[in-house]
Amino acid sequence: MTRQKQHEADPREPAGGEATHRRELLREMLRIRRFEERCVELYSATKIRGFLHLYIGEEAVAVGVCQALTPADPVVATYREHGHALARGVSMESLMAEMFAKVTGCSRGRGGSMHIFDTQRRFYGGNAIVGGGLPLAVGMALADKMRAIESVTACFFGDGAVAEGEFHECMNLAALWDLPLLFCCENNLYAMGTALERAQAETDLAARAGSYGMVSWPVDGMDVTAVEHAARRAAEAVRGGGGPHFLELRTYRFRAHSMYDPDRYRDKAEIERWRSRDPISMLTAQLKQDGQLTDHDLEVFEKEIAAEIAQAIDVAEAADFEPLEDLTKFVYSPRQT
Amino acid sequence: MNASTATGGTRKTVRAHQAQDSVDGSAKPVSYREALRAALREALIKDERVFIMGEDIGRYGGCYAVTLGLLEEFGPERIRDTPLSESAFVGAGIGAALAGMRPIVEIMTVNFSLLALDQILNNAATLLHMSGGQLNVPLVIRMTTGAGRQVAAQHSHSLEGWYAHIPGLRIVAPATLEDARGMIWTALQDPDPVLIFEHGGLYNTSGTLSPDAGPVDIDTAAIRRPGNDVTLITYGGTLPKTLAAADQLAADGISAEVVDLRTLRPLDDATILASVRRTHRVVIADEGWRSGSLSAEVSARITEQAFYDLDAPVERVCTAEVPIPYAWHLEEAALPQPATIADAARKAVG
Amino acid sequence: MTPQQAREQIGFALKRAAPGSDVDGIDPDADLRDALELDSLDFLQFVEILSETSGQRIDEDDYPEFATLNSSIRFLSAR
Amino acid sequence: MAEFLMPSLGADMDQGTLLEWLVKPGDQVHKGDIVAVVDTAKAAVEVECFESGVMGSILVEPGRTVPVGTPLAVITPAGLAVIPAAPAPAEAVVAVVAAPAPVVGLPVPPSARRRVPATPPIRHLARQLGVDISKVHGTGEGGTVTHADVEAAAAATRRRPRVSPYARRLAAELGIDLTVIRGTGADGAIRAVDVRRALSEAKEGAAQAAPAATERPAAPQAAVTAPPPAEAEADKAAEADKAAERQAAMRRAIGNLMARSKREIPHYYLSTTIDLEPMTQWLRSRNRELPVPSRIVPAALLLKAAALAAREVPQLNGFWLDDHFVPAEHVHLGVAISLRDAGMVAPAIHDADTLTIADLMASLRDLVTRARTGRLRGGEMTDPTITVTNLGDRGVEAVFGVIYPPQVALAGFGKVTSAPYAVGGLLGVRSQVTATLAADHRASDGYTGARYLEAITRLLQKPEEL
Repeated sequence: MTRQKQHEADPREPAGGEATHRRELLREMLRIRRFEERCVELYSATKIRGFLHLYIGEEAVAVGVCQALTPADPVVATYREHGHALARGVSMESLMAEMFAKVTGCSRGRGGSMHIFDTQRRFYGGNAIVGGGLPLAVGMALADKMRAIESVTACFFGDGAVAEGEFHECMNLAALWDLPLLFCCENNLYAMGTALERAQAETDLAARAGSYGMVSWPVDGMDVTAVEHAARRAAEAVRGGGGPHFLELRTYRFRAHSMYDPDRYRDKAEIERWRSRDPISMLTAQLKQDGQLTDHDLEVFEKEIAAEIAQAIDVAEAADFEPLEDLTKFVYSPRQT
Repeated sequence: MNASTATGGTRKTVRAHQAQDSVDGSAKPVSYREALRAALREALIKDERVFIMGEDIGRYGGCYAVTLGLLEEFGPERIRDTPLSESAFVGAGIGAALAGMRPIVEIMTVNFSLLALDQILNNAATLLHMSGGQLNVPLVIRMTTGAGRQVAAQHSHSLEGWYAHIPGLRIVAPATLEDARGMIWTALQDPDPVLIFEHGGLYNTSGTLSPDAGPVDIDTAAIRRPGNDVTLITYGGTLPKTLAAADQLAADGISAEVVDLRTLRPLDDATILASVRRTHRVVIADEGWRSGSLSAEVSARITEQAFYDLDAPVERVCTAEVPIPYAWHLEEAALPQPATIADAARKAVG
Repeated sequence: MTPQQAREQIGFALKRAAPGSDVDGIDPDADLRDALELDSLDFLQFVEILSETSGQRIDEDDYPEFATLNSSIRFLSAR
Repeated sequence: MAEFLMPSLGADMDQGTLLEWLVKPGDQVHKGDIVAVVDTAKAAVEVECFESGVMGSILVEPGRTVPVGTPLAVITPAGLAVIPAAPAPAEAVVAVVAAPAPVVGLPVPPSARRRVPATPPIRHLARQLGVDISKVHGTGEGGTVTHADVEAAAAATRRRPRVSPYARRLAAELGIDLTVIRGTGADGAIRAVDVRRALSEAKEGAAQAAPAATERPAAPQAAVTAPPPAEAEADKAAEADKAAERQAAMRRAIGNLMARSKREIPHYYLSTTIDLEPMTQWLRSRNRELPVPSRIVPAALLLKAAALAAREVPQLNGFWLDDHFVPAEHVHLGVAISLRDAGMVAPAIHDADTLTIADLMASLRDLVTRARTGRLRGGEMTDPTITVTNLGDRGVEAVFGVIYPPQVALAGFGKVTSAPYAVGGLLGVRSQVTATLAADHRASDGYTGARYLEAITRLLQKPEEL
């Protein structure tokens, strides 16, 4: 049972006019897409090591939700976090350097792709334990509420996390304590190799969220405008003290779970069906149809993005590794003498 | 004197106030539990970022009555009863600390902390290092530990040795009234997570505590009883038993020195080794199971750094490697006791 | 720092700098170096441990303040 | 008389061919010794005897095949009176069959004894040294076991004395021979109390010896008897008594050395007063920026100057051996360290002239700590080439030391004091120290000694270059 809310005029429509804003959404999604595609090459060239989980196909979710957040709103994501990091303004250079394990990386080369952190942008990034970030988000929302700070803590997690006990504990705690928390469940239908219906008795996640007495909506995660719209309404309610909200963002990843995954558990037809609703191509088509985008615009975007990526790689290549003597630094804080 | 802001507190809690006030008055007898409560009150009063979360700490007054009366005095915003969701509320404590608060999370017993081990290890202990120094976690977690009250295997674990294995955490074990009164404030000033293990058997111990007792250091071990024939190393709930053992040994003319570790991570090697270098014989009493226990680590450090001072092998008295039984006579046999500690000392002195 | 804590830390540092010597028994106004037979190396170690435990900087110019136990306690607790 | 019978070496064996005797009449044999090689249907097997005693006459010559149980030779069991000369006739032997007939059917493991290529004398040696030759790895050509192999195996098996690390250190400190001590610990382990008892018993032994102190080195040689059970209840006084004994032993060891030095070495003494103002100022400013652990004490600079000067004046850096001076290539600076209640030692800082001040300071601190906790290494005790005593800390202004034989010089530094001083016609208060030299007139004369003190004075004017 999903409670549909009528669409009221949203007082805080994005400034700068409709067209410019929609082009900006497209550019942001394209920027994430090209960054991830370049990561695939870098990984096969062994420049990027370890685990790498790509966001290709789900760009609309990160870009759409982040439109509703202020720079001061804390964001907690998961190991599939490049899209969220870029959408929240973490510099491409520090992201690339981190995956090159360089000391100029946002986590000094210690976290890698799965552990991106940037306190300047209140991006409490990556957590490689499924559902591990949810309690942190609860705590941050609690802290802001206790200090009467009007913020929204956005917590991104996948459908896999819904199976973790921690998820249920956090949903209940957030609802019980009426915390300013926006749960963003990126339901891409697969927890690594396990399809949702093979993991959950009830697959309507938005309905399940309602059972905690929490406002929850399903959202088409492939339509960036729909995502933005839902995120803005939810964030506004949360910021206004309306308690936690839950968005079930129905989306799909076009590539395997990670670089190691032969992706045998999904049939090609399903992947094609979802590819036909690629958030970038859909928005491009609409913009062209509405005469708000020219091929030239696209060329400019592609050139700028390619240059930004190339620059990020050069900087990462040239950067230094963290000196060995720092190995034990930051295990504990320096003693205040 | 605190203006009691009891809001609908029952008579029981009001009376509890009087008892606890003695801590601020003259040096009347005080219990370990009351010393802890005084420390919590002091922290809540002196730093508004401090708040306490845990199961039944508010209205119920705490499973071991440590937080009795705090809800009435500080209100539900800062004394927060939580649902039985250890992973969530411990993780929430970490999140709130990341956001600048100074939470004190009470996990009812170490036995239930296993449900929050992932948050404690993969988040609390790791975030500062993994984030390249960006994310400090100034969190204090208190939990009751240890056996000896016939609550059987699932409620009688002593796992502080596990936690002392984890870099990024500081682990302390207050065994005396001064430490119960003084460690919490020092722990709260630490920018890194501090876990405080309170042995269940200590809550009812009492004695005099000087009125101006305040914060104590959490970096060094302490010599509770000087001696020169054998060094008895222990911590937490086993300290009273070890002191009793030292009395028995004194009757046999063996002068035993009792070292209270106080901090289990980092270990205060200097104090331990200085004592061993004086007595040349060591017994370590540890309520953990022998294999891979904290006593194994202490023993390894002694043989590594004071080998040429050892006149006998290091003796260890640990809990029998069995799930703690309910029957009193079995539980007593399983746990380290003054007699077994004294025997080990006699064996070392030879 | 309270005098009590100062006394505790100074006693601890003295015991570690001069193991085996009777630290508790010395006259608090006697010259520490003579009473405990501390040579310059022992005294340096005493200062080293004390500055570590007390977290306070102790310069060479402060050394005269540590002539006796009482003067040391006065100096440490005054800071 | 006992007979050595053809053994059953397998359930399916009823006879065996004697290939080789490994022993001859008159040889000592022990239970479990390999005495012969027998060929069964399957393999050549070394056969052990089950009796200890002396080999009697051989009854079956190599090459003969005899049924299981046939007497092969006669053994005179140990302990029985051996009838001299005439070997007992075979018949008389039959009556006394000591060796139990092997129980047929009891399987003797076929590979009971690996056939080890070794000549009989080597096997015999192995037996004498209690070495199980089958377990010895032969290093000879073709894997044969050599004499050396057996010797090595014997040495390895000699039970390593069980001594606690503290007892082993104490014995080394007090110069007590561990092999003469009987341990009272678990399984006879030697512990500190045993070493101390050996010391006190040796002291009593020394007291009864002739009053004239002989040249015998301090280490007592007297064997130690087992402690009477009453000893176990030694009270607190015994503990204090032990400490006194240790001091007495140390005192005596130092005393002997000093007496010998004064007796043999014609000492001459020189002294000079050195202006330390430059050094003091440099040190104060340097220490102000350093954290406490890396601060430098004045002694470190004095030691470095003494070491560099020793390199400049090699005649004082070496040993007087068999009536001539042997110069040392290195400058291993002996540093006199007082062990509080237990006398003093003068271990060496190796190559002190090459160390930076910081390194010298670090090794000085390490040396003092280890000296006081008794963990000095052998080399540090034996090879100082020149020694410095620095009684400055004790408030003595000048010290004229006694040379540690076989060295030929000892430098001394007194207390660093501030005194009125005239430099370039100006009167001021400056810090200064009295440096002294005691030197062996056989190896050098006053002129050389003076050059040494002059070198130290000059070096200390430029502390930053030390």
